[in-house]
Amino acid sequence: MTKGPSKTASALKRQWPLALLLVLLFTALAWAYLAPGPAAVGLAAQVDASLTASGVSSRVTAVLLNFRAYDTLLECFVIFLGVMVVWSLRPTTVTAPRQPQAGAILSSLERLLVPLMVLVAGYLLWAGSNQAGGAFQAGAILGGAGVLLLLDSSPLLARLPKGGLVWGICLGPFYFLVVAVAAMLRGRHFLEYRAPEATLAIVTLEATAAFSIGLCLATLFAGRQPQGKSRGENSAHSPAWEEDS
Amino acid sequence: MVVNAFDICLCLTLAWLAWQVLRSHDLFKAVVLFISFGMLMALSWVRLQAPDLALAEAAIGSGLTGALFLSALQRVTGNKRGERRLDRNEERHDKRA
Amino acid sequence: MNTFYVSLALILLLSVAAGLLRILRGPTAADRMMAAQLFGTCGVAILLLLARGFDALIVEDVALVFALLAALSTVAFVRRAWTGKITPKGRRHDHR
Amino acid sequence: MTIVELIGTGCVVLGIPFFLSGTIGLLRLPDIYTRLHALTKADNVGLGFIVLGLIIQSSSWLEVIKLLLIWFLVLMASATSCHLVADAALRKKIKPWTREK
Repeated sequence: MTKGPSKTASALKRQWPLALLLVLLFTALAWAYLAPGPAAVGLAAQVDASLTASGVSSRVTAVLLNFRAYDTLLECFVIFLGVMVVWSLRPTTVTAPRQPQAGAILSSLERLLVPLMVLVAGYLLWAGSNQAGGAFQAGAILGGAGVLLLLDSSPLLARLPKGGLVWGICLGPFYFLVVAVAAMLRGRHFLEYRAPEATLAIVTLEATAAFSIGLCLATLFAGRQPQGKSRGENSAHSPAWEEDS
Repeated sequence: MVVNAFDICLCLTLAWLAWQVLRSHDLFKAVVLFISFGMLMALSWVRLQAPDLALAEAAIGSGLTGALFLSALQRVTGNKRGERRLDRNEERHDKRA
Repeated sequence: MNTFYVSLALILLLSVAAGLLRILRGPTAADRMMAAQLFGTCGVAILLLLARGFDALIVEDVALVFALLAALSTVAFVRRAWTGKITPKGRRHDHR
Repeated sequence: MTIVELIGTGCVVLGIPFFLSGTIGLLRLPDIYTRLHALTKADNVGLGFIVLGLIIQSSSWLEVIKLLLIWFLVLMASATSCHLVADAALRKKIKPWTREK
């Protein structure tokens, strides 16, 4: 290391509280793992017993989107709130340096990967009802596709209207609410749906949630409110993300 | 036996990586270490037989956090200081060469 | 379960752990980033070997996602973090 | 062990040294350009052998397609990132290493 020995020593001195905390945490974890306790009772049996009523054959999806759909609803809103927080920040005065030309290699990678990403996201969404996969995974991959498009400053995103962006971000969380309230209108509890119509509800919920999560992640990466025109004008046709300059 | 060795190796590398992320003063280094941490985390979820989480971690940890953190680093440190931070190491390297 | 494939995966994991030293050592930012890229390729290989070793086909999906997003952080690095200029003397020039 | 399994396992084993040499190259080679070369070539060949070995032993078409797709994607990712990093390094005027006379 190029640092002097005295600097390293002072760095070590500064780090000892952290080291102590880590050692304590580790000891606690080891104790919790090794200590004899009551035998853990899993919920696997209960989940299996009511799996047929859930509308899907994957246990994880059944738990996430039916038995404990409340959690997933809140998670959708957490990501939504994240976007709201980022948009409410004052734009940075620092502008990105004018980037070198993206180059043919990057754009051809983008043309190759983005369709494949959408395809794989669709596959994960579809596979989610009977094996691993689902809305969040598919959404993350869609977000990756969005990030790739943004990095290449692709004209595809520059043409995306701001209004469309806002609607797309809202779609997932609010569709979730609509489904939840629709269950109440039919005389059930909030978010309660059962086998015959549950499959449809879960599949549509997952698709909209994945779409919105992907859009939210890409928006988080863009990192600022879209530069739309002022409210009075027709903001639906202004580009959401202009190129960094 | 081999499986145990694999798990132990995974655990040790994860713990060591976490420690390095925390103690690194160079933010860029911490970001790269964190990306590696995410990838190892995906392997751990596979070993813990949670393929759902492994999928999510593979997508988020290996691709998105890297891009998000690097973009955030550029904004947080401000363009000039951030670059100087990155370039400092290279200058040092140049001098030595 | 196929122990042989798991032991091959163990060898690759050790090789990845050795590659970590490059992240710590640098010296340029690109060196660190490329060491993370090594994780991408090696990680895919480890996942494929684990999928065969434990007969879990779903793990191949994880490898697919890994491979799909492997380039993302490197592209972000080149486009966002590593765009300045240094001259051979090491003095920094503004680009405008 | 059938002959097919034997050949498949042989291919997989053949891939491992390439990964090891890639890592050794990453640690030992003198500058970023040479390290890029070690990383993005050796590892891809290694992964190719592993994929080939797994394909030989595979019984389902879906799996074969998935494996080929994985290898293809990794090839694309490595090639692109190698090009981008080397390009950026040249732009930054990092001098390629030469043997001292």
